[in-house]
Parts: sequence; C-alpha cells; structure tokens
Amino acid sequence: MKDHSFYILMSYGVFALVVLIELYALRRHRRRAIEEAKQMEAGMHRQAEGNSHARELDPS
Amino acid sequence: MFFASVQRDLRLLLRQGSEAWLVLVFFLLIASLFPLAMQPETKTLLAIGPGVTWVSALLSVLLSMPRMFAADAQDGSLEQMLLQSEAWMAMLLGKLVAHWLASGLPLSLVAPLIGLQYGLDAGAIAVLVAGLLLGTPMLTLIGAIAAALNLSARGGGALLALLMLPLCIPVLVFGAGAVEAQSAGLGAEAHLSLLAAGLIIASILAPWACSSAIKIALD
Amino acid sequence: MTANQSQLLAANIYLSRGRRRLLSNLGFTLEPGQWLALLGPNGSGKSTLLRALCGLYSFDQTPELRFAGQTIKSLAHCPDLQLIFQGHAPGWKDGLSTLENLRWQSSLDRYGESALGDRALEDALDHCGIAQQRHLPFAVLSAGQRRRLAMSRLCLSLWARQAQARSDDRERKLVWLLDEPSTALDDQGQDLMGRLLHQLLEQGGLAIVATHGAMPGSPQAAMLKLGS
Amino acid sequence: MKASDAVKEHESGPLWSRYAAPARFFPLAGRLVVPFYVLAAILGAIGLYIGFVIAPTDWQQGESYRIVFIHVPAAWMSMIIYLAMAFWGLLALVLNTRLSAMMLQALAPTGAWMTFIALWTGAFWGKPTWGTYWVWDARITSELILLFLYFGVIGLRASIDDDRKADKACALMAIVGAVNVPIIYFSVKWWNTLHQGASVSLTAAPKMAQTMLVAMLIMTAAAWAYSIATSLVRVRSLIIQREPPSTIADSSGGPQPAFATSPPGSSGK
Repeated sequence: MKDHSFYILMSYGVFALVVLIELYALRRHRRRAIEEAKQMEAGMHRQAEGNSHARELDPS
Repeated sequence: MFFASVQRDLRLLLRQGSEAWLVLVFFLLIASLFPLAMQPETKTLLAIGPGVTWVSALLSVLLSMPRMFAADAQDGSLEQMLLQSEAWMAMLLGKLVAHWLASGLPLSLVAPLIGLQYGLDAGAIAVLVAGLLLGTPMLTLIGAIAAALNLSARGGGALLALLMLPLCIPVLVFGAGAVEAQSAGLGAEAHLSLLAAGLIIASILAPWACSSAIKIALD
Repeated sequence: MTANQSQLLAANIYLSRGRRRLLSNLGFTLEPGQWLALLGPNGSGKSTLLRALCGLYSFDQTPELRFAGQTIKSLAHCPDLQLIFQGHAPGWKDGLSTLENLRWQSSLDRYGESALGDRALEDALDHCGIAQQRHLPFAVLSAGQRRRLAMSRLCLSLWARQAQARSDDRERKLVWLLDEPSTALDDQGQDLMGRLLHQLLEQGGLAIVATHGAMPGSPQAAMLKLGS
Repeated sequence: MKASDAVKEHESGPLWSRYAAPARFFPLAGRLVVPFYVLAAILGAIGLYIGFVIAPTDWQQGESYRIVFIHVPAAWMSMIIYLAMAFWGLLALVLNTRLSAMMLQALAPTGAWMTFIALWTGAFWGKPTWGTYWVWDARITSELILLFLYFGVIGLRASIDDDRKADKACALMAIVGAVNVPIIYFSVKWWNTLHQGASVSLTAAPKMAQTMLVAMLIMTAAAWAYSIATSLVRVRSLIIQREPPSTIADSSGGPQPAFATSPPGSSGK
C-alpha cells in the first residue's frame, strides 16, 4: 500500500491553517470593533461634556 | 404603461447609438477569439462551438447589464416610476423586455454566423438559436436582479459579474447541452423544454426579486 | 385626534441617515390650502423627510401618518391624494426632448383619464416660458430651464385637477412635495413658482416645500425648522 | 431618545422578540461562545482520535480515506450554512430585524471557509484515490459554484456603505442564491451524465465501517459547534460596530461597557 501521508498532511495542515486564520481574523475584527466603539464613546462624551465618564473608559 | 415603458427605453437606447450594436460586436468578437487561441481543427471547433457561443452570449448580456437601471436610478426616473405603485410592475417588465429586445434577441439572431464559423450543421444551428431565444430572456432576468442589487453598491462591473454569472450556470448548461444533444442524435427536446420551464419560473420570480432590490437601492 | 376634513397629520417621525439620527419625534398637521415650509441648514434632513413621506425612504419606526382621518402608509399610497414629488433628481432623461420628457412624466402622473393631449403639454411649456426649447434634448437645457420644465409639470397637474374638478365624482386632493423648487430660477421664474403654489392652495391642495428663503407671491406658510 | 428606544421596544413581548434586539442578544451570545468553542475542541479531539487511532485502514483506499473526517463535515456545513444564511435573510426581509441580517453576515465568512476546506481536502483525497486533483463531478462543481455564491454575498456586503441597505441587499442575494443552489446542482448533474466519459463516477463509495461513520458524525458535530462559536463571535463584533455603545448592556444590564468582558480564549484547534 502506498504512503499517503503527504495528502493527509496537506488536508489536515491546510485545515488547521484555515482555522487559525479564521480565529486570528475574528480576533482582529473584535479588536477593531472595540477600538472604534471606544473612540465613538469618547467622542460622544466629549461632546456632551460628560468628561468624567469618558475617563473611565480610557484604557489603563 | 408596459408598452410606453418598452417604447421609452428603446427610444433612449437608439438615441444613444453605439451602445446597442456594440453588444453584438462584442458577442461576435469573443466567439472569434477562441479558434485563434487553439488549433482550429474541425473536430475541436465542432466540439466547442455551442459552448463558446453560449459563453459569449452570457458575457455580452453581462456587458449590457449596467445600463439597465444605473442611468434611471441616477437621474431619478426610477424614483418617479416607483411612486406610481400600481403601474410600477408593468413598467419594470417593460424595461426588462426592452432590454432583451436590444440585447438577447439580436444576439440570438446573429448566432447562426458563429455556428457557421464553427462548422455546425443546420439542425444544430436551429437548436442553438432556439436555445438562445429561450435562454437569453432568462439571462436578462437574472442579470436584472444582479444589476438592481449592484445599484446599492459602489462595486461596479466586477461585483456585477460575481453576482450574476454563478446564477446563470444552469442556463448555460442546458443551452449548450441542447446543441450537443442534437449533434449526438439524442434530440434536444428535453433540454429545450427545461429551458422553457426555467424561463417560466424565472419570469415569475425574477421581477419580484428585481423590484425588491430596486426598492432597497433607492431606500 | 380631531379627524378634520382632509387634514394631513404626521406625528412620531424618527429618521436617520446612516448611523446619524436626523429627526426625532417630529410632527405636523396641514389643512387643505396650507403649505408647509421645511427650513434648515444643509444636511438637516429636509430632502430625506420628503423622500420618506413619499415612501421612498424608510422611517426608523412606523410614524403616525393620516389623511382625512385615515391611516396611510405614505403619501404615494393614498387613494385620496394625487402626489407630485420633485426631488433633487426629478427624473428627466438627457436623451429625450423637453416635450418628450414632459409627455412621459404626465403619462406617469396619470391625471385620471382626462384628455390632456399634446396641446396641453405645449401650453404648459409655453406658460412656463420654455416653449421654444420643446424639441431640444434635455441635456442642453440650462439649470433654470430645467426648473421651468419641472414647473410645467406642476402646471399640468393644476390644469388636470381643474378639468377633473368640473366633471369629477370623487375628490382627490393634489399634494406637492418639492425640494428647493426656486433654486437657479430668475426673478420672473421665482414669481411664477410662487403663483403656481398660490393656485394650488386656492384649489384646496397641499404642499410641503423644502426651501431656503421665502417664496415670493405665495401665502404665508407654516414653518417647520429642522436641524439643531 | 436614541437607540436605547430599540431596547425598550423589545422589553415586552415574547421571548424571541426580546432577544431580537441586538443589544439584548449581545450578552447571551457572549455567554455561549466559550462553551461552543470548548465543545468543538472536545468533539474534534474525540473524532480525530477515533478517526486516526481506532478506525482501521481502508483496504481499498489505504490511509488517505482519513481525509473524509474533515472533508465530509466541511461539505455538509458549507451547504447548511448557506441555507442558514437564506433563513436569516428571509427573517431580515420579512420581519425587518437587524439581528438576523447581522447573523447572515456573520455566517458568510465561516461558510466560505468551510466550502474552501471541502474543495481543498476533496482535491487531496481525489489525487491518491482517483489519480487526479480535480474532477468535473456534479458535486465538486456545485461546491465550487457555492464558493462563488459566498463570495458574491461577502463582496456585496463589502461594497455597500449603508448598513441598512447592505442588510437587505445581502438578505435578498442569499435568498436568490439559495433558490438557485438546487437548480445549479440539478443542472450540473444533468450536464455530468451527458459527459460520462470525461469524469469518474464518485457514487460508488465503498461501504463504510461503523467506526468511520461514528468518527465522521462526531467531527460533523464539532464542525457545527465551531461554526456556531465563530459566527457568534463575529456577530458580537458586528453589534459593537453598529449599535451605539451605551445601549449594549452586558449580562446584568448595567451601564458597564460591553467590551469589558475578556475576549474568548482561542480554544479551537
């Protein structure tokens, strides 16, 4: 029987790669969304002169 | 209102001049490219002829699709039509028919030229034309959905192709298949009746989808 | 809720564009023979409100919209109203002549089956001062001339209304929704626009007009200020 | 005022409508993400263990058949996800709910990846088994067209700036595509039978051993859990992007901003 490990490796390897790529993309998407939301929030509070609350949201 | 709409669109198209016959030239041009890209042997030509004709027809209809709604959406005519809610569907159907009269119909009529170039016999050419006459309205209907969706987007031609072409594959398969079945001596009735059935279904469902897509785009 | 005779009532209007809320909890009432001037800076939602009232744009939530006591979906979906909407893009085709454009539009507007033939179309163009341009393609018209074509459409709607009123059975109120109808018009043109509006109101029609300034020669309007 | 009304709108009414408000769904989705990731990981591990260790070598195909443990689940998921998208699209158009449109958009990338995996692994299974990477078989061709349909929805979404338009346009496209998928499959199958000589018949699948079937079903369950988890994460990001931040109430419904919760650990394989 021939050795098929190359094909199995290519299948499962690419599959694992795809999963990793997707998880990474999800993480980046989430980061970006949170970043945008924070900026929007900060902007809104600056406008509404509720600066005390905006400070709470700031990182660190 | 239906006939008024057909008449209006055809008149506008004629005034535009080049647009109408460029689609035909494009059709003939694409079909003439294939033999140049390969060995023009009689056997090969015969084998690929129907497929090439159909792919060329599909691409030509695709090329003519953006003009379907884009101008009317931009200058507000589509809006004015949409406000006449009772007459709207009739006008939309009129636009679809006018588009087919100016693209699918002439395409089907010059297709025998391509058939001759590829050495198809009279029977096969007849089936090819019959298939195109049944199939190109479907291409127009499906393309109209894609064109209407494309109105919302800033995508342009590439997105239109991506939306339209996959949906047109069944038409391509049965259209080209009809000619091959005819050449193989199997008779093309089955394919042609499937095309006809598809046309009936498409003409019921597609205008509805097209109308919703336009409403979404203008919203 | 006094269901006044052919009163147009709108309330509870919420409207946004993209993620920005333009109007919240807006409302107005309009009696026949009255017009409403929508005032406000650019981007305050005048055009969007007009489109939404026509049913071309979705409100954020279903507003209360009534005509003569009847709830309606939009002004275009009301059998008792004849709607003429002229937005920023009024739907004229560059490839058609002035007369052809007006003919197509009046077949769209379908003034009942009252016979308003080519005669009336030409009269309307004449009335608005562009009779000489009737066979020119729309593309070559100047901005002011384009406005005059738009006015001849309004003119036709008035005449058709009159013709119908004489013979007619059921009352259909004419309502105009106009988006800055007097921009690019010369003094004489603005005057004409004011007179057309005046005639409409005298007929008992209604109008909602997005505008920047007062309309000369027209009666006092109810004002609705949009934006901050 | 503002979108906090949107929450209040749904405060009363049946359970489904309460969670149809994106801001309400957000914390629920957040609670479900990690369990589904864990489930996917555990099921995947079990499935692969059975598939690679317990299941015997196939006497006909050798070791290469073990590719089915991802190929078949991915192919199933690719079709199920498209149907799910059409379902959400229908809800979005009929009920005009934002959440269903967001679910549709959240599913699309996962569906496209599943389709890609099905095609890729199919090719690497086909080579040792039938001696070719690609066959114009009805199923493979339909799968390829399905990939283009996914690209169509994703491309359409990406090129519309207005969220409200994009929601409805994508919903319509997903529905039109779903109506077409069976027709495409039928047409390709018809075309395939006409050209019998050119292709290899894949229908003569060898009888599957019990353990193989078990492994495949477990892997399918893992793929379900994985797809649910990823689409929930994605829909949460979409909600953060599109809903006003102040309305997104986390679990207790307090004023605490949504993004204070820690991101889910990437526990998938």
